[in-house]
Amino acid sequence: MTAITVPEGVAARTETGRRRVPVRVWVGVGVLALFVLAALLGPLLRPYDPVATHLPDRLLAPGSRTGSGSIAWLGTDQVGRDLLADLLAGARITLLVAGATVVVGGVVGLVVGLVSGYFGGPLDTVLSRVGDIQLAFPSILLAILLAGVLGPSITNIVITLAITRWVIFARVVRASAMSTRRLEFVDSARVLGCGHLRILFRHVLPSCWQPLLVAATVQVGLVMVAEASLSFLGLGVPVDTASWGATVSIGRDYLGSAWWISTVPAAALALVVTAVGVVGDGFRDLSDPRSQI
Amino acid sequence: MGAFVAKRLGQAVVVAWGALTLVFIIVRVVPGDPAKLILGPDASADQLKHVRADFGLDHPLWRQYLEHLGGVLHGDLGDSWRLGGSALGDTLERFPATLTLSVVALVLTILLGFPLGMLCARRPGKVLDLLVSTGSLVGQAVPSFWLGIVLILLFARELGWLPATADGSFAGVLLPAFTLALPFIGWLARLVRGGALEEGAKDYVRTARAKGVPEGLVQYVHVGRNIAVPVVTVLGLLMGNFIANAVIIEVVFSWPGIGSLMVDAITNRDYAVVEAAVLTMTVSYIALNLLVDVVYFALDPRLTPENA
Amino acid sequence: GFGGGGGAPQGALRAAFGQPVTDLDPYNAATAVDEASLIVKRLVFDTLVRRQGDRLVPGLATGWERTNDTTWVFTLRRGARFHDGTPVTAADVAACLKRTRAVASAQTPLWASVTKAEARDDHTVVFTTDGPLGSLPVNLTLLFVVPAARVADPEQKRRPIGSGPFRVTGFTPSTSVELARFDDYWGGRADLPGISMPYIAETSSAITALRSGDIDLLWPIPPDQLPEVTGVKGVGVESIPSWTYYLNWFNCSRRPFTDPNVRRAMCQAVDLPQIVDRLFGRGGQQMRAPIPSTVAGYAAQEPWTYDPAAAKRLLAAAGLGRGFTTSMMWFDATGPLARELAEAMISSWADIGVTVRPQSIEKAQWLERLNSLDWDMNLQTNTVTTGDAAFTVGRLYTSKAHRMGYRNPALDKILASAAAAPYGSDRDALYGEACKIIWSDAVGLFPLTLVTGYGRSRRLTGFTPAPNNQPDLAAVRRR
Amino acid sequence: MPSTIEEVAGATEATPVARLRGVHIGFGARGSERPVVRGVELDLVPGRVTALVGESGSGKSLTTLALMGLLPSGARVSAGSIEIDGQDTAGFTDAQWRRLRGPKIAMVFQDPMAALNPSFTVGWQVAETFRRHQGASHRTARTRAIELMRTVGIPDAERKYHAYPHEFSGGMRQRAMIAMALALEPEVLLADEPTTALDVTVQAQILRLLTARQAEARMAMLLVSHDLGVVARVAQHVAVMYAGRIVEAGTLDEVYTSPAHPYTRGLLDAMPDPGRPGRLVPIDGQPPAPGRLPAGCAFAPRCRFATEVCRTDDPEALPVPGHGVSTGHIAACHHSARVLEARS
Amino acid sequence: MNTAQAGAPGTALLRIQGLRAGYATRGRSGFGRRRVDAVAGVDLTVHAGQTLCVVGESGCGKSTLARSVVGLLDPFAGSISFGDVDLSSAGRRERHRVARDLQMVFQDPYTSLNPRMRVADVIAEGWHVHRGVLPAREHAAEVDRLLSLVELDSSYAGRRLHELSGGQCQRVSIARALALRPKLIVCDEAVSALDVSVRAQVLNLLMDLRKELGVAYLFISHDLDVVRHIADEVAVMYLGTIVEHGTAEQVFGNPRHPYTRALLSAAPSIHDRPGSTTESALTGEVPSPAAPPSGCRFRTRCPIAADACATEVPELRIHDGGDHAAACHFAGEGHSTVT
Ligand SMILES: Nc1ncnc2c1ncn2[C@@H]1O[C@H](COP(=O)(O)OP(=O)(O)OP(=O)(O)O)[C@@H](O)[C@H]1O
Ligand SMILES: Nc1ncnc2c1ncn2[C@@H]1O[C@H](COP(=O)(O)OP(=O)(O)OP(=O)(O)O)[C@@H](O)[C@H]1O
Ligand SMILES: [Mg+2]
Ligand SMILES: [Mg+2]
Repeated sequence: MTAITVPEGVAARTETGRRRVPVRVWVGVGVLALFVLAALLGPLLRPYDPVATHLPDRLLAPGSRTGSGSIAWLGTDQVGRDLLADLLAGARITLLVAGATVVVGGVVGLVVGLVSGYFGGPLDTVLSRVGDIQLAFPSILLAILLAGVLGPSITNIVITLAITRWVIFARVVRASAMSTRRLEFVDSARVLGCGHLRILFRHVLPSCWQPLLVAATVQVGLVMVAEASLSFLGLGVPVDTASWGATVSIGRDYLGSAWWISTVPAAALALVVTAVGVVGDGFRDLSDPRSQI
Repeated sequence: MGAFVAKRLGQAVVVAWGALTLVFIIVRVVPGDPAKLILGPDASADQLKHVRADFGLDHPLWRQYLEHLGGVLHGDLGDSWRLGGSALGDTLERFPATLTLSVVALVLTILLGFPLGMLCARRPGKVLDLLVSTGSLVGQAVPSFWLGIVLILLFARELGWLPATADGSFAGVLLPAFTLALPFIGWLARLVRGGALEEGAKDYVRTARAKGVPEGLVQYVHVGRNIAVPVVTVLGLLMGNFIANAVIIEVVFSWPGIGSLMVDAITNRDYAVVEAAVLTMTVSYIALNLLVDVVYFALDPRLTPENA
Repeated sequence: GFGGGGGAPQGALRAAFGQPVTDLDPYNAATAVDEASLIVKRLVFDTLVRRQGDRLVPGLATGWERTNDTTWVFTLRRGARFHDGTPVTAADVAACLKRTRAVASAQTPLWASVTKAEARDDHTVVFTTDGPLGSLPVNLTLLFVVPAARVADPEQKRRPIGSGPFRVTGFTPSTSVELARFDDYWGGRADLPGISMPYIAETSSAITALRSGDIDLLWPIPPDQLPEVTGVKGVGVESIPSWTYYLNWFNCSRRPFTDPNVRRAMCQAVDLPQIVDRLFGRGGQQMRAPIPSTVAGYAAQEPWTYDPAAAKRLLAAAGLGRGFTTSMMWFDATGPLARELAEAMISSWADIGVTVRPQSIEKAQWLERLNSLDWDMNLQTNTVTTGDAAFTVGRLYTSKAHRMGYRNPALDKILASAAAAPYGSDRDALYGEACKIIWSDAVGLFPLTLVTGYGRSRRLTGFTPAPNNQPDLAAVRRR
Repeated sequence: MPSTIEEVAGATEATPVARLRGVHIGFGARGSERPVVRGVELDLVPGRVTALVGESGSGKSLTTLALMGLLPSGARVSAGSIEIDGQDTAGFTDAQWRRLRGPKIAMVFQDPMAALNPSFTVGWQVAETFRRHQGASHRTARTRAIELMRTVGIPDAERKYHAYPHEFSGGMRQRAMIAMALALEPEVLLADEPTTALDVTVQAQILRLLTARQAEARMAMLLVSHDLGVVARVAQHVAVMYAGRIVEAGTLDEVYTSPAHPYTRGLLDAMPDPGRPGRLVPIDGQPPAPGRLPAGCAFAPRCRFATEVCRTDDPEALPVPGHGVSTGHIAACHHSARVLEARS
Repeated sequence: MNTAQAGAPGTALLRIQGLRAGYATRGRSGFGRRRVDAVAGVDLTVHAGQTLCVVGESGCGKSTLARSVVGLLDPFAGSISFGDVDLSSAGRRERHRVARDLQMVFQDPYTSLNPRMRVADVIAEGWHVHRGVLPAREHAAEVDRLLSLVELDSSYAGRRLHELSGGQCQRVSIARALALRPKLIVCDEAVSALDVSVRAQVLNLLMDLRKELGVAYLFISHDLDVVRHIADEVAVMYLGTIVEHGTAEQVFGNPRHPYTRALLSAAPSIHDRPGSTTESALTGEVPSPAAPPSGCRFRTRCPIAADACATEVPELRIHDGGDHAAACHFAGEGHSTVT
């Protein structure tokens, strides 16, 4: 009789059974919303040309007045571009790269993980070893090499980063597909006469979404940082695109004199990635505990 | 146990071979001709041919691959054209530096992360807990190269406490190791916290209390022993992570490890060194995993070769 | 420390150069003209001839004479010894020349016409060339002398034996070189007990190390970082126009740059004085010839005036009134502020309706494309390693070299006779003529010569900045 | 008028070693807590097995844990008193509790796999009790643990001392748990569903072991179970819990043969019984969620005897009418008389 | 063709012959594979409209038997036929068709139904898998009908499973099994996880369905009270083999096998009283099926084991006329041997 007790959720539940969303998660959501908004509207509000330079205005501290009379609230960079505009334009690329990478890596990981977790057997062994190889292979090196092979472009950065990420998604999905496959409701579906495809899509796949999404929130953050690291190694976005990672990387030589060039986008990056993490944590806590089976 | 290790070793060999093949292919697919990098833009076709022949780059790919595999079996990955010596020798010469850096980073992570996690678990949801969980996110959100430089500016330039570059002293390893460790301190703390909370809610803890075991012993003996298993696993993975992540830190801090060697070798298309570095990193990663598995096996009495 | 073995002795000079030393073998193709390794090689090895300022002075050779058009006789110094104690002989020099000719490297063109070197006796070497070669003494500043038995010894890569004032005690490629004074040096014992040359990749780290006294000497300091070292207690800054300069070639074999007027329009569209002043400040000097002013063979030309309107007219005349789209490639590490320079120029060209796609690529790929002329514009730094126009102008702009698609038989002829001419005003005039053609034909846009900033501890004396970025560290003393 | 077990039992039997008086246990912050145990009264008397039965979630385990001072975090005793050996445990320090647990009061848990630490050998865990409480050396603790393991029927105890819990079968694990509980010869033994996870044959063995040891040492024992059959086999006294309250208590015979509370009756009727073939009689509806109790009697919504008064007044536990006062059969029902009648 | 006619009451519906099934496990060294026969030679027949109960201790192979019957596990040997379809040789399509007539209810309703699905979808799933059973427009109505059949309000159709109690959930899983109008439902401990009162409801439901729809059950349980209550026939299983088989009255009234007797006496009942039970105590626990004892599998725990038991495997033989069979060398000797 005690066998059937509904597990208690981790997050605080209100009396009505709905769970409260902690304040910090709301803060995280707010920051993310701002970020998305900035990415969407920013370049309209503060036009930005990635190749235009204004040498007389270079290296102005935050709040300075530029030659054209406007105020550079966040300062200017080493060729005199307004950092605020740079930040807004960069938000777009950063969001695009992170989002696309996670989607591409996630889809690949989902397919591989599902197949290898559900069917198991030799296929799983082969896919798992491929994953092992990928994991044992230093991911930065892989990124460097791939970026080298593919050349600088946003698409290629996405491909590069996605290739270094898919295993993580595949592992998560595989684990959850494997444990779902062993559950009785899968047996029950088989007894009913369901085929593999139906079981995969109707029964196994739904229990993989949640861990996949949690992994995705973590990875969105890490991908943004990874993109910055690629820039540091000189393999980031093309020069004529603004990205936070690229600005942090280029501005690093000025940290001793014009600290704002590198620090402003680094802080923005840290803020957004942290917000993603907070939201991801909240999401994990809030998600139906029983959906974790 | 023997069978278990044998099986893992078999897998390890497959993985190492896969990584080796992968790097062989990618390195050769990447555009860029080592001969041109050696000779510069003025080289004549004749000179280029000469240099290519010197490094065996004129053979068909399959033959290069077979020779490469043969070489690996003899512990010979060819010579670096850039550094002159044997590629594997050059790489292994650098490996202790990377290992030192990683080990110090690991020690820092454990020394700071473990107690933090235990403290958080004692009062979940309280100020320290929130600080650590947010802090751990921030730690991973900051690009390490930026952090490294900021730390250099702070501790070496402004405060003058630590040297800015690797000078071989212990103080010299602190900054890079800390930069490497920082994102993971909070991460480990959260892991330990989660483990302690989860294990702490288990029935056996109640049993121990029902026996009248003092709370300290309950936490550190009964619970501690059970979180040791997942924590050890994670530390092993972390070490592998450090070795791989050291690349950027090594560049920032001029640390003479294989990470910076590898980056240098890639930009200069020094195939042999890239391959040697990847092999070293891969093998150390695999070895670490193997070690973790064995330790895991030793720590968790429930594991048998069957379910491991 | 890690790797590398022994360190430099107590009290050694700590000097950090902006590029890593990867190899010490004087005959390794990869480092034949690599500044970083040349700095060390000049300390560890001797050359027959040395450069002092813009004069050539005796090194291992006490004197030389050109006995006919194709023969040079060099007399060797007596009493010079290698680090292993063996004396330096003419046979060693002959072996070294043989070796350097055998190895395909960036130096190869220098030695292409030197057919052989013979030891007439222990202290006399005779060089034979297959044509007149006026620059042989200059070229010989790059021929490092090692014992004949060791010319091909792999040990030379890591623990080379030379006859220079310092010997190698430790070397970790790309990380650090440790040198100790060679007590039996023919020129007298150096003042410094040793020299240690760490490589510090990150600018901020390097500057921090200089400010905190971890290193005594740092060069080149990037222009934008000069303020971080000026005015710091105990640190002095010196600068000197170097032999390194930026060039932006137009691919003259590709439309629309086949038309010299289009190239001229591009040159007129860029406000170089502003770019050089604002971007590089003390770190750069606007160029007035396709080679830096300190290089032998330099002849100043009339600078292009900044005149976008005129540039537009020129384009219109060429049928490109609506502008055009082209691209510019470079690799990031080519020099300080490369990206910023590129962006500034691209920004200027945008004003006359020319859209330039920036292509910052990896060095390896850049090389591939450079040689196959697979580019529209190429921005790079170039160093006149020998400090002589022959090294750049003479080598790069011939039709045969075909480096930027420019073909001009008249220029070829001038360069051929300049190459054969002995040092002197005739030769200078010929190179001046060449400079003029290259400049007015706008084969490229030559924005600036880099001024190398040296940051040094005030405790150092006897230090002279060098235009080739290879200062003579043996002469330095510490207070 | 005697209204508590104490007054009834006190007259005839030894004084209880543990007694619960009006114990309320709630979750949540003080003042706004969600009560899950409401006014439990219970006496544990040496030599007697008292059973606590009731549906899942009725608060049996919490009551037991409160007696051990081991309530889960978030739960606390919000009213009433728990006395052990005459001492009120309210305000006990950790150290005071620790001194009680083992020598005075011990507990056997439901799931012996979960209740044993998987990372230590069974022997080590049994011996730990001796080491902690008596400062015994490793060697003496070991000898005594092995002896103890032998007495609870673990064959080959010498060797099994070094085995890990996962190498034990369910029955053996439960024996080990019992060994741990009995180590210091406690006066009170609490057993929370000790046989639920076991097979009938093994269950019979364990029950036999428990009752034998209990009788031998004249321990007071509280057996928590949802299995009325198990209870029938070992308990002298039965207390039936519903929604956090004890709704009926008395001797086994009284409760089983003449249940005075409709819930007890319902439970008995729902059991398949060879004597009553045909359809079973389930209790309608579902137990209320804790914290969302209906007004009046918590059982009223499911009760076929319920009247208006049941929906407004929560009935007190009163001696069952028609029974002599001395038997101590009590029930918390407005209509216990009707219930008794309907049965016969 | 076949299964359709196989429904007449009393005809053999499910026939299990010489079934051996189990699991392949790795050897102790971690290399190689070993077969563990959790079911080691079982013959059973379930007749249309009848309830056959299988009882036995944990680990004796009951679930393995059930899983083999519904095709979740491939038997090592023996045959299972349903109607006149031999399942062991049937093709995919044939098995798929049989699935309509042969359904299963699992022990834990929470885990055996997908917690993410709505009640209506859970019940209707079979109609999507077996196209043509019911046109889509009739789904909703049929769901309502099934819900009322299992005594649930039709408002439950839209609920998610985690909003339901254990008993309600188990009824949904019965409704799901009924959706395809099966002739046989395999119930593996279908009521063991439920509270007494809920268990009574579900048992009533199962008995009603048998009466109204003529469903046969292969009912697996370790609870003797429950089995006695609903069984027509009982098979007692021990370590992968059937040790006693007969009608409920025969087995409960006149147990022949010492194991059955031990089980019966160990089973608690509300009529027991402290000290009053004279159980013939079984010592020890069920041996591992990986290393079953020689001869009679029960002999290691048997109170009346003799030398012969270690060498001779007792056959399941009819001992007192009718069809009451027991696999014990001493089964014919009546009660007197055991006290
Ligand atoms: N840690 C906890 N947090 C919140 N509520 C709890 C906790 N433990 C128990 N409860 C609630 O307290 C009530 C009583 O729980 P308790 O464990 O005492 O029941 P029980 O009678 O032992 O049931 P079972 O037969 O299932 O063991 C239940 O409704 C349960 O939901
Ligand atoms: N997946 C599996 N792999 C290996 N062995 C198994 C597996 N499942 C069950 N077994 C073993 O097979 C034997 C029979 O198991 P089965 O589940 O059929 O028993 P059961 O009678 O249903 O027991 P219970 O009453 O506990 O459900 C047991 O010894 C068990 O340990
Ligand atoms: Mg309980
Ligand atoms: Mg089972």
